[in-house]
Amino acid sequence: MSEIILSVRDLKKYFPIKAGVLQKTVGHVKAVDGVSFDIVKGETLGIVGESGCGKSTTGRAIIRLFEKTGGDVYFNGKEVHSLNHKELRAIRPKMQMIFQDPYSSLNPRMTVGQIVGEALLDHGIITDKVELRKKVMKTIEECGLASYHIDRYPHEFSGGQRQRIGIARALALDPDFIIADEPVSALDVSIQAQIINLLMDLQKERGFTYLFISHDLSVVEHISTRVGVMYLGSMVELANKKDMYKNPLHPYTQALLSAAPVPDPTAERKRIILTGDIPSPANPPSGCKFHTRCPYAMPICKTDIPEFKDRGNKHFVACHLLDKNN
Amino acid sequence: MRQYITRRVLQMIPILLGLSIIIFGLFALAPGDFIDANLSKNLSAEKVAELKALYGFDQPLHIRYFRWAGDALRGNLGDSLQFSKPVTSVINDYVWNSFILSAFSYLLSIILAVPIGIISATKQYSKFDMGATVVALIGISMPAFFLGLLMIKIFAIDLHILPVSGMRTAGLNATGFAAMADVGKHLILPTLVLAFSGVGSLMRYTRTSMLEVIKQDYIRTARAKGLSEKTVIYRHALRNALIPIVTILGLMLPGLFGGAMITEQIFAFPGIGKIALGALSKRDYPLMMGFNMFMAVLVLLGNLLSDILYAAVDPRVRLK
Amino acid sequence: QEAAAPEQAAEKADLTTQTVDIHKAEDPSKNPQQALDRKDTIVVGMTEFSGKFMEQFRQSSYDMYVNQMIFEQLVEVDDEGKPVDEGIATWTVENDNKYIFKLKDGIKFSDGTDVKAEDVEFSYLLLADPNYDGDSDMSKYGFVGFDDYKNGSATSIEGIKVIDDKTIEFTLEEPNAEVIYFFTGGIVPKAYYGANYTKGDLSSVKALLTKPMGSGPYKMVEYKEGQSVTFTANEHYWKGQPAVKNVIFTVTAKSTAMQSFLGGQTDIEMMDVSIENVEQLKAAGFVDLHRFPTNGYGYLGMNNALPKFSDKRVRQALAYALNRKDVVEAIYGPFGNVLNVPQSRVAWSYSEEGINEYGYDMEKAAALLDEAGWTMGDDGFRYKDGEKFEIFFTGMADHPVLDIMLPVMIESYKQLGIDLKVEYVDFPTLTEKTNNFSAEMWFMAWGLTPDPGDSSNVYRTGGPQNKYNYANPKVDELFIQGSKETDFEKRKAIYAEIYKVLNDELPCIIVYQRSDMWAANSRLEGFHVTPYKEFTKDLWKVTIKE
Amino acid sequence: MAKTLVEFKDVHTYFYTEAGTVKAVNGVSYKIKEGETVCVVGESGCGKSVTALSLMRLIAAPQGEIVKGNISFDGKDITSLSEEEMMSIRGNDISMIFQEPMTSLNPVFTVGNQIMESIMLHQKLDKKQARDKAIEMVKLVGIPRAEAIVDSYPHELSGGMRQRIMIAMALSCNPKLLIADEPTTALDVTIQAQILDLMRDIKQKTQTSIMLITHDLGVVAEMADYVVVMYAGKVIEEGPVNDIFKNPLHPYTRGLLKSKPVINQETDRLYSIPGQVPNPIGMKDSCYFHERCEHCMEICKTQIPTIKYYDEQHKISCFLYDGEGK
Amino acid sequence: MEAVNKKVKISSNETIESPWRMTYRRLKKNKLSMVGFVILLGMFIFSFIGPFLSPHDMITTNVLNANKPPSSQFWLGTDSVGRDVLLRLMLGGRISLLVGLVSVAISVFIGTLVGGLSGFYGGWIDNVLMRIADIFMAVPTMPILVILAAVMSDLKVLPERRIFVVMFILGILSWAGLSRLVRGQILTLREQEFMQAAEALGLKDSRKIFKHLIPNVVPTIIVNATLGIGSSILMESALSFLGLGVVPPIPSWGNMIQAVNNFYNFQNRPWLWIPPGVCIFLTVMAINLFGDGLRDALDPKLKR
Ligand SMILES: Nc1ncnc2c1ncn2[C@@H]1O[C@H](COP(=O)(O)OP(=O)(O)OP(=O)(O)O)[C@@H](O)[C@H]1O
Ligand SMILES: Nc1ncnc2c1ncn2[C@@H]1O[C@H](COP(=O)(O)OP(=O)(O)OP(=O)(O)O)[C@@H](O)[C@H]1O
Ligand SMILES: [Mg+2]
Ligand SMILES: [Mg+2]
Ligand code: NI
Repeated sequence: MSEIILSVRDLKKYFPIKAGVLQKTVGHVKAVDGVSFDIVKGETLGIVGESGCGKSTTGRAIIRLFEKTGGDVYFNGKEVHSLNHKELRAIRPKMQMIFQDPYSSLNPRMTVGQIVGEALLDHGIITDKVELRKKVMKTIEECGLASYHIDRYPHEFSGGQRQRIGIARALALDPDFIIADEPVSALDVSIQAQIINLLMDLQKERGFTYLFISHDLSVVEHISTRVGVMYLGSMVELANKKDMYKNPLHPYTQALLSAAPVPDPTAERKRIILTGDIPSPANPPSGCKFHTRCPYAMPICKTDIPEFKDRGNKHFVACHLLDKNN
Repeated sequence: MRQYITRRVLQMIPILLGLSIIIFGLFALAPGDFIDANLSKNLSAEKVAELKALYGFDQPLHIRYFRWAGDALRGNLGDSLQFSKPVTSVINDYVWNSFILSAFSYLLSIILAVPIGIISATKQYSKFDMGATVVALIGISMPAFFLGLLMIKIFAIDLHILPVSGMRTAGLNATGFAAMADVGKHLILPTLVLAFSGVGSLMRYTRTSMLEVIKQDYIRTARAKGLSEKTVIYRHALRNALIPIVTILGLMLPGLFGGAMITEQIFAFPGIGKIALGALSKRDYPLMMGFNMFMAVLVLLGNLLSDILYAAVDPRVRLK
Repeated sequence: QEAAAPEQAAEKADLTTQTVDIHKAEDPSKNPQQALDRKDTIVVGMTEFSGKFMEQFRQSSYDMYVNQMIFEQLVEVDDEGKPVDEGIATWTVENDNKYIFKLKDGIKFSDGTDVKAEDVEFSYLLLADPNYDGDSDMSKYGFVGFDDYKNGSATSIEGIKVIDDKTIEFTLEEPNAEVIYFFTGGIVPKAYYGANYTKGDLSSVKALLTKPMGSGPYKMVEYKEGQSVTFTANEHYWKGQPAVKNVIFTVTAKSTAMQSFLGGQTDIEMMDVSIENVEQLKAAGFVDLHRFPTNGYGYLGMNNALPKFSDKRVRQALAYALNRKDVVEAIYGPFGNVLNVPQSRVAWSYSEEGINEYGYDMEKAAALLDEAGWTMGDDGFRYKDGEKFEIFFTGMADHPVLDIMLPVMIESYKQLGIDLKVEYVDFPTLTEKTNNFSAEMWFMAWGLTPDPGDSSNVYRTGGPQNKYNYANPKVDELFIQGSKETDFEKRKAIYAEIYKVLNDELPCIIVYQRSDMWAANSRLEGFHVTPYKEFTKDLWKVTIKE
Repeated sequence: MAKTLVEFKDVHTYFYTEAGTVKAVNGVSYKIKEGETVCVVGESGCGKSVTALSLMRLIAAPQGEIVKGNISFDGKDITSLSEEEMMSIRGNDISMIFQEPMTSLNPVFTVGNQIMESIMLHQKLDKKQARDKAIEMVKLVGIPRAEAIVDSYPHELSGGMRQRIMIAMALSCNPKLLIADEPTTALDVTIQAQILDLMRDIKQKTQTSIMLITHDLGVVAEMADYVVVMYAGKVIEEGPVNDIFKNPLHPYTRGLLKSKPVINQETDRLYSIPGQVPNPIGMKDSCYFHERCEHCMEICKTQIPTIKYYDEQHKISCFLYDGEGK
Repeated sequence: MEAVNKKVKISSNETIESPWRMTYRRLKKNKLSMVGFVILLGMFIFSFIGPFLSPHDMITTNVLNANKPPSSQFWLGTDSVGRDVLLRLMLGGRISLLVGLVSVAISVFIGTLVGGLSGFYGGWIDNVLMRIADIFMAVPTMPILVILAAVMSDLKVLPERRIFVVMFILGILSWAGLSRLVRGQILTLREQEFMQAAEALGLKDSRKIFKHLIPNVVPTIIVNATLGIGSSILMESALSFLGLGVVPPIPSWGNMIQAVNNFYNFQNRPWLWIPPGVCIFLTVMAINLFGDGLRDALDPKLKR
């Protein structure tokens, strides 16, 4: 069996909801509510799911930008949340994140060169100024920017260009593991292809491991080895890419796949339309969280939480429908 | 939040205690005492010793401190040596005059400084900005006594429209509204003098922080909504620029009660600033202690207030 | 307009022959309307009040003016500072140590009650209270039974005896020439102040500090802290109803006092004497100026115990090298005088007999230093035993005299070969430095009372205010003699002798006596002030001209 | 034939930076007709957003400036309107969904507040009504617990939620023209489908024109009536959606279409257009695409091609088709 | 593969510009800041070189020549003991300029540091540092200065050096306000996403504070410093009544402008106070112009 680089066990992250003048906590947003998965070295786990279902939060909790509410995150065998300041700093370069929002994640007062290069400098990986500049130029060019961009400030770039700065920042460190939070959604398809190719090439060359969060199902399909589907803070389906796309088992996954737009104006579309109220993560529905919108909901779905279990061939699904059948 | 406030208020107790020790120590270390400061040729050595014993200056420092602290805890700040009156009543006699003066001038400087700062920022390097900057800098580089005299010369002496000094017209037996108007007339010049130097700095801070904010994307969004420029600036931008302004306002709180020494002096205004200064130069320990502890409480409260306001102004600020 | 040169600005009045120089307003028609509008009120400008409105407790001179409006005393002094019986009593002395006071008739407190001997006793008992913390030092006169009262359980002082409602006797253990001035303290009503008073607890008395009551020409109506004191005529005043019903003492700012006076906001104010001020006031046309020598002098103190100052030739050299005349001229113009003895030139005890003037003379100064062994080095400074002549001068900042005198001193002393280094501290620090003799040279001023004996504290060996470390048995002896001699002529001779010695030995360099000046609006008639008699004394006689 | 709502005529928008003048929009002309959806696609950084901002007259002064050309909206020339007149157009006649949802929302106001603001301004509703309308809008864009969300601050929302808030804001005032700058990049496909439906609905109901800037060719295929392809500040190809997808002419457009991964179509490696966008500062007279073009000819290196009709509706700017079109 | 294998070319003659140089270059382009810089430079030359060109000297007094209006001999008139006002103005500049810069530099340094640490770390560190700031704010400065004066007097510190000690101490005492300003802004800055990105990079805290946060607060710091220099020049003179200002014969602008305190001088001898007033104003103005220029030079969004 291949080496597990990241192991997430029952991860939980709740945000308090504050109200009133005195900001009393009146409840919690259960942004991530018990997510578990493993990532094997060299693979790409794609994560898709409804917007707001906790994908970014999961990513941030993994690299400990948020303190977890519960559960464990093991990176190379070490529990990330119990590391001290120094140990944490030491593993940071090995574990990088590409942020979803390309603008607010760039310091407006730093040039591209500084943004991309400073971590190298700071971790003492490259200390020579000229060397550093070369490395930064190389990296930004790899990410589809031009070397003359190096002395510009973020606000001078278009959205897609900014995203590439963020990617370059993460890649510059040569990390083992990268959480890519919608890294290509702001890019045009050509650059998108370029970045995806780059990510995949690097993976091949250097054995990178990715946690790839995206809404674009086709991109996820292309890049991932396995794909997980999240719904309202939980993982509802996790399977091999092929299994997932050919044979989606969870009703939500099926709806998702059917909704993917096709770049053909004449194509026929048969979408599964989800009806019903969209539930709130502050007050998630009992039982199966999806039952409020599920076309196949049964009485049991309202009461019992379906088990997230292997339905053969490492295809994990949490759905009572499958329990019935088995 | 409530917890935070409670904790901060509780923290004030040891801080005030520590401060009282520091301040007491400072006053005790300051050379000379009340008797030296009121040097009189008539005092024989024995009489001096007797007086020092009466005031307790002959006691060791810690005894003196505990005596003071013990009384203070019971709400008794002692008697001012200079006025032979309870410290609390001396402070009470003067502090409200200062408060009225400061309150008006702060109000005036805020009313002036914030909009001027904003306009300066939105029209950076325009004539208005340049003009406002020059005026602000004049306010900063001009000593208060100079400005005071200038105002007196113009308005009181040459134009004869305002009184030279004091707080009330001597011999005017006015009551009610007329008395208030009289006080008001006396307040105009000192208020202007105080406000003038305050406007400068507040305006500069407002301008800078506005300059930062108006280039943000959300200001563009606000404009895209078709909001009037006024709404964009005064609602969307100002709110984001408030953090430094709130800090300054918090820092201003003690000044509200602390009096303005020089201005009070020039206008013979019966404020606490003059008294506090006199207390130091006369080494009136109980009064100094009382006044400075009062100020210390205000400093702490002012800063607490601005900390609380941060959270109200910017929801991203997390206080812990 | 330009500041006129001193010579043209004012003619120099000789204040040794005349106590007060009065300059009458030249054009009263210039009187500002604001002043003319006040028909029954006089407004006096003052600097500040501490609110200790009882002579027993007062510290500042501004409080004193208030007190003098309200309280009266047994003994008054004349223009020369000699005691006279213009107060509320007449007195006789028995055996040089028993003073018998008889209260005059018809003297009433402002509440209409008579002033009685027991009020006088009470007024003095307060000073002997064990917890009394005012300035007055009663112990030094040796009243019989004083100690038993102050530190013992006696309920009265044996030496202070009420004979009847009008008569009171004070007995001393031995004759004391100074005690007569002790009877110039204010008399307070016992019924009012003593109502809740028990010996040892002055709080009930102090609580009335801002609500004083006495027998003076005016009574207090209102005291506004930091702002004003308002008086109204005391209808029971024994010398007659005051002519002007209301008097207000109002606080003015030092820098703008002139302006409020010229604007007519105040009628009377003490003005700093300077060429500019006099000129401005004269030019205003409606101002009467009353100028007289200040009761006090400014001096340069030296710690005589320091090796460099222990030689009197050095001290003399320092005096010769300082052009006091020019300095005083520069500061006060014609309104100040170089002074050589520690007494006011108008005081009865003033004497210039055998006095060395120490006129500006650099050669003499240099010669004296040479004589004293301070020889000129190559660097332009003097040395003795390898030590450079360096003086640390301690002063207070923003002092009008120092602002002018110091630059001159620095320059002259440098010429003489002395490096004068100046440091500034605040007043209490300076007193503490002099108290523990850590100051080398400093500048201060002393106030004077009509009694020449109070200089003893300053110049006798170990005197409480002798910060010069000056010791001369002869001076000590003369001071003792002076305090016992009750004959004024003989006393004067004793002090003349003291002054001569001090002038020769120069424990400190006395620099100047300046002038005080009261400006009064010319619409006031009968304003009168002399060095020893405050304007308040005769304010009740003042009338307002139509 | 529908009336023309917006017409860009030879618009040039430049930014003056230290490094030189960035000709972000360099002679753009096209039309948007009433009730029509025009999709603008193109390489990231090619000036799509700046074109839109020029239309809104929101180019950041003083560095940015519309230097040439005019833009007519509803018969008025935008470039010569007074600031007051612009104010009544913005948010009311034209509303815009900005690309960066995080930085485009004011961090110190609740999102509800920000939505209500324009409702109150343009629809003259009172506070209560505006709030109800805001909640309705938030529900409409598919955010659960709308009542609570309107009281949250932007930083408390996920990327997709912020984006939907922006959409809600823009849609709340029934504009004549909706500019949507990559409105769905942060959204999952189900929500995206929902939003696209919403936009279509609005368009049908109120004859709103839509200027949709996007990278997602799937979205283009679904939404567009007409497509404008931009490259390096210029329009290089435009035409009805079917023409563009079925018969892309410009090598760049072809490359774009090739780059897009499609679900269930395995490819080893995504196609990406080789090379870099040229430095927009000091560009030479040439076809800006020539360095990356497979069909580059001599003329491409020395002359700037002009845009010409290829057939009735399809316009193209490429020397390859010189003589072919009419 | 194209993108990956593309050769990185750095032309050999490309110079690497440090941020400092860049700022400097931008500053140079900003006319106003250059005006400020030139004025400031002029002030320094005036104060430090000017006195050597004066025919007068600082020590010689001439009471007969006192308070003379400007003439060909005394260009700016004479003071109350007949010294040349112009010379005193030049010499006064030495003290005032140094004093202003020294105390402000110290307080800005400490204030920024404390504010940065406090705002960045938050939690108990913030609490402790801010409580210390509270204490520094609440402790009255005057008695400290009085004590200082006495101690220096006892130690016989050379009088002309004392003012620097005082300004040093004042700098140490007056950082608290700035630290609160800095912290206040950092409190919001640190919640922004780019700080999370910095955290994800595992940057050193010092880098996060000084490279990421502080640059975003620089404008406020500049304003604070500008205001501080003006007020400490004036403060120096206000201190004199505590015995802490300059001592004779050394002049300072703050001290000279005190002449105006006398109404007669104010009305009739403008040559005593207008020159120092103008000097203080010009200095503050210059520093402010320079500060504004610096602010703009550091602002990436405002370059044109
Ligand atoms: N404020 C500015 N200062 C300088 N250059 C700018 C500025 N804003 C945009 N640019 C430049 O203008 C060009 C066009 O930017 P624009 O934002 O329109 O791109 P875009 O087509 O929207 O790209 P994306 O799809 O990535 O958002 C880019 O090269 C960008 O670097
Ligand atoms: N700082 C915060 N405070 C309160 N709630 C938060 C905070 N950050 C995120 N949330 C909530 O947590 C939930 C999950 O957010 P998250 O950003 O992980 O979503 P996501 O899956 O990344 O969505 P998207 O695809 O739209 O980016 C949302 O309901 C959001 O409102
Ligand atoms: Mg997200
Ligand atoms: Mg864009
Ligand atoms: Ni005369």
